[in-house]
Formats: sequence, structure tokens, C-alpha cells
Amino acid sequence: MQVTEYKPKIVAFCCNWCSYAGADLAGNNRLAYPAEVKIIRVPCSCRVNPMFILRAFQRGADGVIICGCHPGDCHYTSGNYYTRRRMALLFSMLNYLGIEKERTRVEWVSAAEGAKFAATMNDFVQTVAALGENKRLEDLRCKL
Amino acid sequence: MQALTREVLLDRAKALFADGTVDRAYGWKRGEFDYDVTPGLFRSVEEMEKEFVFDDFCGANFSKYLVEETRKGEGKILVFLKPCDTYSFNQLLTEHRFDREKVYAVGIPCEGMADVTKLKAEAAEGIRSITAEKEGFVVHTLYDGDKTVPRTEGLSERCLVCKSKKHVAYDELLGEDGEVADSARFDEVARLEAMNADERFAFWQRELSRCIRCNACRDVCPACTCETCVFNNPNSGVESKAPVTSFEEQMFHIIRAFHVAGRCTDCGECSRVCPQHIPLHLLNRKFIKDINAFYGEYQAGAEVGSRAPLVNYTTADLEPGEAVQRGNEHA
Amino acid sequence: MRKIAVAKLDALFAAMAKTHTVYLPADGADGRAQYTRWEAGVVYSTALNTVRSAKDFFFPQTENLMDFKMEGKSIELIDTRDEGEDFIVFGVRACDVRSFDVLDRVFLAEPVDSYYAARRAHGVIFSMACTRPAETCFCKTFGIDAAEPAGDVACYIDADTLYLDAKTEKGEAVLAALGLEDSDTAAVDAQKALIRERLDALPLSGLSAAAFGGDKLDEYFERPEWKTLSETCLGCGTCTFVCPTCQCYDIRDFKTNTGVRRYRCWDSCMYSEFTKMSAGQPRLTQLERFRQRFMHKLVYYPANNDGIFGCVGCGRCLSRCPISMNIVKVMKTLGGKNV
Amino acid sequence: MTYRQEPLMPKIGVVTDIRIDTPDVKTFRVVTPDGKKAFEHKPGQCAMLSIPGVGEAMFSITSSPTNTEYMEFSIKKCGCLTDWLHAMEPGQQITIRGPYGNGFPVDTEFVGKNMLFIAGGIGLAPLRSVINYVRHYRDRYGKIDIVYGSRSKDDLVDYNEIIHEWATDAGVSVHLTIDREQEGWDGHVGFVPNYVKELGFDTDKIAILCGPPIMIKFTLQGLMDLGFDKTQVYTTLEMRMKCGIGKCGRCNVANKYICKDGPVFRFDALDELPDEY
Repeated sequence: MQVTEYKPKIVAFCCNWCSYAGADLAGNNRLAYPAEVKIIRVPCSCRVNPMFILRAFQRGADGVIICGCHPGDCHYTSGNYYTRRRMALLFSMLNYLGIEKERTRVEWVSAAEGAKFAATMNDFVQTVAALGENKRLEDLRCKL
Repeated sequence: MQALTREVLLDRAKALFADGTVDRAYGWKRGEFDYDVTPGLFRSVEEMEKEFVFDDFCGANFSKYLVEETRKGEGKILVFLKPCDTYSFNQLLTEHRFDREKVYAVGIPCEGMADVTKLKAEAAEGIRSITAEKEGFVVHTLYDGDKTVPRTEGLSERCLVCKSKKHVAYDELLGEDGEVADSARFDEVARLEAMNADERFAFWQRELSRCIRCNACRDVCPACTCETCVFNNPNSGVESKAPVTSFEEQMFHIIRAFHVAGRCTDCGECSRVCPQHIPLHLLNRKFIKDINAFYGEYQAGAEVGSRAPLVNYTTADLEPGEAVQRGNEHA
Repeated sequence: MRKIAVAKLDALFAAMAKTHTVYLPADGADGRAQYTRWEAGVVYSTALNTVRSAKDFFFPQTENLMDFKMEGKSIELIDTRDEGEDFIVFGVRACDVRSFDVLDRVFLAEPVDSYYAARRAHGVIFSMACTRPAETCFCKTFGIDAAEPAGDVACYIDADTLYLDAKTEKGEAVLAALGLEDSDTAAVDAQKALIRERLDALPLSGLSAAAFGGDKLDEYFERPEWKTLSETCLGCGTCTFVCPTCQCYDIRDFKTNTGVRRYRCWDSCMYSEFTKMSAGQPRLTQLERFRQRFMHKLVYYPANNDGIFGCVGCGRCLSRCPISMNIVKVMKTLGGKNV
Repeated sequence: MTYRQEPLMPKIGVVTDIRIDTPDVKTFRVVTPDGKKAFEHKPGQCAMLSIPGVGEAMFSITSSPTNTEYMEFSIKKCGCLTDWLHAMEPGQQITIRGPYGNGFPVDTEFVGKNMLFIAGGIGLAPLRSVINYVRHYRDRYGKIDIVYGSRSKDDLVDYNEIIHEWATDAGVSVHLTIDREQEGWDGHVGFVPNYVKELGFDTDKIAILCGPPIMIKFTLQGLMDLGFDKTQVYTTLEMRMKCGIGKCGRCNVANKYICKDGPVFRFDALDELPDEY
């Protein structure tokens, strides 16, 4: 029997003004990152409501990453600063509830950092792959 | 035993009704037994004389009721505020949830409120009556005679780790004001932080799996004042009524706590009302503890108009990745 | 009547478990009794009552009704009902046993609810007499005798002995298979007398429901007291969810990754969106919702069900309501001297 | 023991035709996948229609029981499920269960009587099944009057059927009205309650009202002024429903469940219920 390699499902929320373009650049430069990364474009990283992250896990994501502009570079001046606080508290809470802390991450990736985008995704996928499937924040009904 | 008696409060209320300062009053109503006190709105001195009580079972916080009640009528509402209630009161003012002009707030000292479940556990079945004595709560049981529960064992958890005996809002104060206490309220959070992820997960599964989604925690919370909650809104995509899976239990409680993060004054009402005794305050306190550690000490409701940590930032805030580490390390 | 030593309870449960799944009250993580599936090591709790009522066994908080698979314009309906398994609920108090009658009159009325009916057919109720009724108990108000609990088998624990009295053929069949020792009724009779004495001494023993009933709509509907009673109601669902007779439900669809699962879950008339339609809201404020709940228990339900009340006096709402508002206070306020 | 009959278990229905009646009302024709009627019903009864994953709701069956081929539902776009229904294309499957409710007493109390139907807007939907039933068994009933009003000419549901079929029947008088003057409309202008008073009907008939609550309230008053007795006037009620079989507990007015004991009520019976609908 052939053992298929476990491939984690990753949801990446990418800011339209930076990391989404960064992902584009990674593609143009033919920098490979795993196809399991599903990108959801958001107008700003601070558009990401904690509920989005939980819903991604509910629907079967094994890891969720939020990519925004570098602090100070927000297209809307300060959105990513709010993201930073919110996610700091949310991730700390998830950790407190016993959800593996490696499943969530925030990275600042600019439009010019195609290489960083690819490297970040490769690293995140590897980290999550090492953890295996998300069992603690899943909704079993979704597997039907 | 409370420092002030029912009569002191009642006399003051009578005077305020008599001189026309207020035309209705929030206060505690006598129940069927000694302990099942109901928060109520009194419209006359006569009603108050008949039913008003103030004793060790008056835990209910009236602040949230003011949101709706101040929209009605022209006259002022008298409200009795214990020290912890004043923080909720201020927080609601900060969020412009009610008209301060329509409220006459009387601060009253609090010596801590009893947790009936604890007393019931001590007395097994059947409480004939409960009296608060110097040595503690004397429970007159139906079958086992009298039992004395030391005060420290009969008080609510939130009162045992009371954060403040100081009133932060009032029009007048009855009795003595206290001080902000050096509370041990984060000890339990720290104990959980010290566990490993598997243990923490097991702990919360055990607790949250009891949730029946009655929404009492949300509905009593003075910080939860949305006109329509996201969990009731059919268009939100997350509307839900029952804890169908463990995910939904976690989702509800994470979002509930997150939504009040930075605004929660740690009044402890959520845990008081939970029919399943889930220690919900441990979620809220985790946020408070993290906020204090990451962004500096902040007590929601301590002053009107303060900017909540989640609608604020500094350019030097720590990164979420570090936060998760720190969230555990400072334990 | 049969008997077995309390020390041998584990052996009894083990014997029952050979043919039935056994559920019984056991103290949970929070130190309070909850119905728990019996397995070796689970200890029967003699606590007066569980936090959640026993209605879960027949009308669980959530249950799947059916699945749908959708492809293009077509829909496939998948019946997910299974045969179910035989089970015993041990230690049900008299009030909760009556609650099954109350639920039966709703779910077993035509058209019969097959999910509920299947569970009822599979379930065997071992009731337990209440030797230490609490101050919040008022089952007597509704004609329930906690000294003579109904169910398939009525149980009594006296000192070191458990007595079991089969009340139905179903109960007799289960008992017969357990091979228990026969017993006279002397100890149980003495206990019944003691229980009745204790019931009479309860603070709520004088509470009467005579002022309420199916013909009392006009008398109570417009009463001004509803306003003061409901004024501080939070609109949460605690009372309805701990209530053994509250039976309102919602039917909801959950989109799985491949289809749709239709399930039903408890709902509460206390919730603001309970009756909300796109066309309007017939119960606009908490007053109407609050009134609905108590009128249903005390007037509407008896009107439709031969005068049987929709409350069994278990006292759960008395100890769980966040604002300590409850049916006893409502009855006393509305009924005045007649209650 | 297994109970195979489950009232909450729907049948699959196919929407074979969608007719656009007004800007916000469409009429859906529904049959089973093998082309038959899903079930028989009485005029005034309802059915639960659902799109799995979107929702399930109660709709009155607008086609007459005398239609042996299919059922029709006239549905106004006003919420989540109805938005979806309006976005459907023919051939789409839905689920259907029923029939629910008591229906109109067409074979008892109505027999031999003159009939007055008064509808406003989408309120024609439940009446259409009765009107067509009565027309089908024309000799069992007396004279028929139909008063129907809506906001504008374009909002009249089933306009073609009204003009070309109902109005041309012997012994059927149709009185149409719209709320405001409109180009191309030479009929009556004004609200239904006033129009009913103007028409001044004799009291030798049964009246059936259906429409928005405010219309019902004033029309009933108008009929009382004309000398009608409450025992001669019927209406249908609307409440939120989930089960349709009197168990889920949300559609009751006092001890009456609208899904089971209603939706059709005679006004004298309605008077005994509290005003909570």
C-alpha cells in the first residue's frame, strides 16, 4: 500500500497591498511554495476578524497565517498595528486553550518580498506538517 | 455580613424618591428563600418597603439594565452600585451606552457576596434558611441541623479575589470607600498557563463540554451590549443555538471573551450565572492578564473615556509570535 | 418487589449493561451530578437531581434529522435514522419521570415524531424515590408523589439495600432477567411514609396550582404583573434548557464540506429571534416572551392536554435562573392568595 | 421497533415552471421528480418548502386542489430563503412537505353561500386556491365577489388569470383597485378597506380576508359597519414556523398552533385569542 504524504491545508489571509502582491511576485519569479496554501485576499490584515480564523479551522484548515504590511507601512496608516494587538491576544488565547501555537502565525511581507513570501509559506507548511492534522479546532461535521 | 444594612439603603432611597431626585430605583428584591434575590426595578417607596433587600446574596450588577432603562421616561433612575459594579458602569459610559444624566448612582460598600452553590454543596439538600453571622454563614438545613460555613468558604470566587473595594463612579457614597486591592485573581490563570498544551486542552474540553449554550453569560455581561449579537444574526454565517460540536463550544466562548477583551472589567457575572459552573472568568482574565503584560496595566472601567487596549497601539508592540511565548512565560 | 445490597450496585449495573446501555447520575468534574454512561468505575450519585434534566435521553439538545447531497439542480435526501439501542436510565426522580408524560403528549401526538418515539421505545426508566427533597422541590403541586415515582421500575434506597419495584411489563422483563432476590415491602412502606412526611414539611409544600389551568387565559394574559416579573429577565435560555418539559425546538441546516446536514436543536421562547419573521415579530418585547413561557406551562399546555400542567416542580429553574426569577414567583404573584 | 413515517422528512420536488407575476412575486410550479403532485391538499392549506442549506419555510399553496397535475406557490421576495427561490431556474429541485393547517371549510360552511374574497398584495396567494376551487365547483356556491388591491397595477399578482379567467366567469364580479393613480390604469384607485365600503356589499355572504395586518384591521371594521357578523368573516394568520405539526412551539397564539389549528380562523374564534399575532 502506498502511503500518501500528509499535506496540511493552510489558509493564508493576505493583505491586498503587500503580501498578496508579494505572492504574485513569488509566482512571477518562479519561487515555489506548496499548493496547499490557499490565499484569501483581504483589503488589510486588520480585516481579519478572529472569527475568520476559527472558521478556517472549523472547515478543515490545519494552519492559518495572516500576512500584512510591515509595521509602519500600512496602506491605511495603522491597520496592521491593530492586527498585531488582536492576533497577539487571540493566539495567546488559543494557546491557553491548548491549541497548538504553531498553527497560527502573523508575518509582515511587503509587495517586494516575493522570496520572503515563498520562504514563509514553505516554513509554515513544514511547521504545520510536523504537527499533523488539526484535531482540536475542527468541526467533525465538515468531514461528512 | 454587609457593612450597611437594608434600612440604611432604604432610607436613602426613600429620601431620593421623596425629594424627586429619582422616580424609579434598581435594587434587589426579596425572593422565596433567603438566597434567591432578584434584581428588580422599583417604582415607589411602598414597593421598596415591601420587597427591597440588601444582604450577602445581592450579587446582581445593575449597570447593564441602565442601557435600556435610560431610554425610557424622563426621570432619573436610582441605582445602587457595589465597587465592582462601578467599573461596569464606567465602562458603559466610556462606550456611550447610556445617558449619565438619567442616573443617580449611589455607591455602597461590599463585603463580598455569597455563592449559593457553595453553601448548597456544604449543606447537601434542603436549606431552610441562611443567616450571615460573624463566624460565617449559618445554614439551617432541612435534614442535618445547622451548619456553619466559614465566610471565606461561602463567598463567590470573584469576591475572594476582589480586585477593588474602591468606587470609581457615584453621585454619592454611603458608608466608607475602600481601596484597590492587591488581588490574587490571576493565580488560577497562571496555574493553567503552567500546564502543557495537552493538559490545558483537556481542562477546557472538560469545562466547555458542559456548555448548554443558554447564553446567560452573554446576556448578563455588562460589556455585551450589541443590539443584535453575531451569534443571533442569521446573516452573520455563524448564527448558532446549540453546542453541536466541541468546535462550536470553543468558537462561542473564544469569540465571546475576545469581543469583550479590553472592555471586560472582570465583574465575574458570567461565571456567577453559568448554570453549568464553567469558569468563564478564566477566559476573560487571561485576556486581562495578557493585556497587562503586553501593553501595560489596564483596568477597564477605572476611568471614563480611557482608550481600550484593542483600539489602541504603539509602534513598538510585541509581535504575535512573541506574545504567545510571553503569554506562557510570565506565568 | 426485589432487592439487592447497595454494595452490589456495580454488579447490578454490570448485569444491566449486558443488554442495555446504562445511564445514571454521577458527580462530574464540577462536583455536581450529571447523567453519565455507566462503565466500570462510574459511581452512582445520590444527589437529589442532575443539573440537566433527563429529557436529553429522548429529546437531546441536538440531533441529526437527515442529510442532503446536492448536485447541479438535484437533491438527494438521505435518511440517517438508525435502529437505536436499548438503554436504561437509572435514578430518575419522580418529577423527571412525569416530564416524559408531558413530552409524550407533544411528540407522540399525531403526527408522531419518529426520532422521539424510537428513543421512548428503547428506553427503560428506573426511577428513584426522593428521601431528601430540597426546599426548591414542589412536585406535589402538580400531583406528583415523590414517594411513589412512576417509570418502568421504581427504586428505593433504604440503608444498605436497594429495592426495585417493577411498574410496567417492560420494567418487569428487565428485572426478571437480572435474577434479583425477592423482598417484602415493609422497609419501602416505611420509607414512603417518611418521604411523604418530609414532602409535607417542605417550604413550598403548600403551593397550589388550582388557580391555573386551561380555562384561565383571560384571567392572566393581560395582568399588569407580567411587566414587573419580566422586567429584569435577561432573555437567556437557562430556564428553558434546564427545564425537563420545555420542548421547543429549531430545525437548522449545517453545510458540511460535501452536503447539508439538517439537525434539530433546543430553542427557547425566551430568545428574541424565536418568533421573528421577515414579515414582523409577534412577541416584541421580553414581556411577551416571558409571558409565553409561563402561560404555556400553566394555561396553554393544560388547555390542550386534559388539564395536565407543563411544569413538574423539579425546581431546576429556581436554582439556575441568573436573576432568580422562576415559576414559583410567577404563580405566587399572579395567583395571590389562591396559590 | 422502527417508525418509518417521519413528518419532518420532506419529499423532493422539482420546480418545473417559474412565472414572474410582479417585480417581487414569482409563482413556482412544483411536482415530484416523476411528474406527479407531491400530495393532495385542501384550499388554504400550506406546505413547507426548503432549499437545504438555506432554510425551510411555510408557504400557502396557491393552486387549487382541483388541479390534478401540479401545485403552485406564489412567493414574495422578502428574506433569505425567498431570495434563493427567486434566483432559481426551472428544473431546480427543492424539498416539500405537507399539507399543513386546517384550510378553509369549503365543503361545509361555505357550501351554498355567496362568497366575498378580499385580498391585498400577496394576500391573494392563499385565496387563489379557494377562488379556483369555488369556480371549479361553481354550482355549489352562490355569487362570487372578488375585491383585490395592491400598490400598483404591476403589483397585482395573477393579473392575467384575474382578467381573462375569473372576470369572464358567470356570476363572478372582480373589483380591482390600486393605491395610487397610475398611467394606463382606468380602474378604481384607493385602499381596499375604503373600496369595500364604497362597494357596499350585502351581508348575505361569507367574507374571506387576506392581506397585510393593517388592511385586515380596517377592512374588518368596514365589514362590521356594513352589518357583517364576525361569524361570516374568515382570515389567515402568519407566524414563524419550523415544524409545521404543532411541536416546535413557536407559532402559537394562546393554546392554538397556527400551523395546525390555523392558519384559517373565523373572526369570532380569533376574538377569543389574545392579540399576539
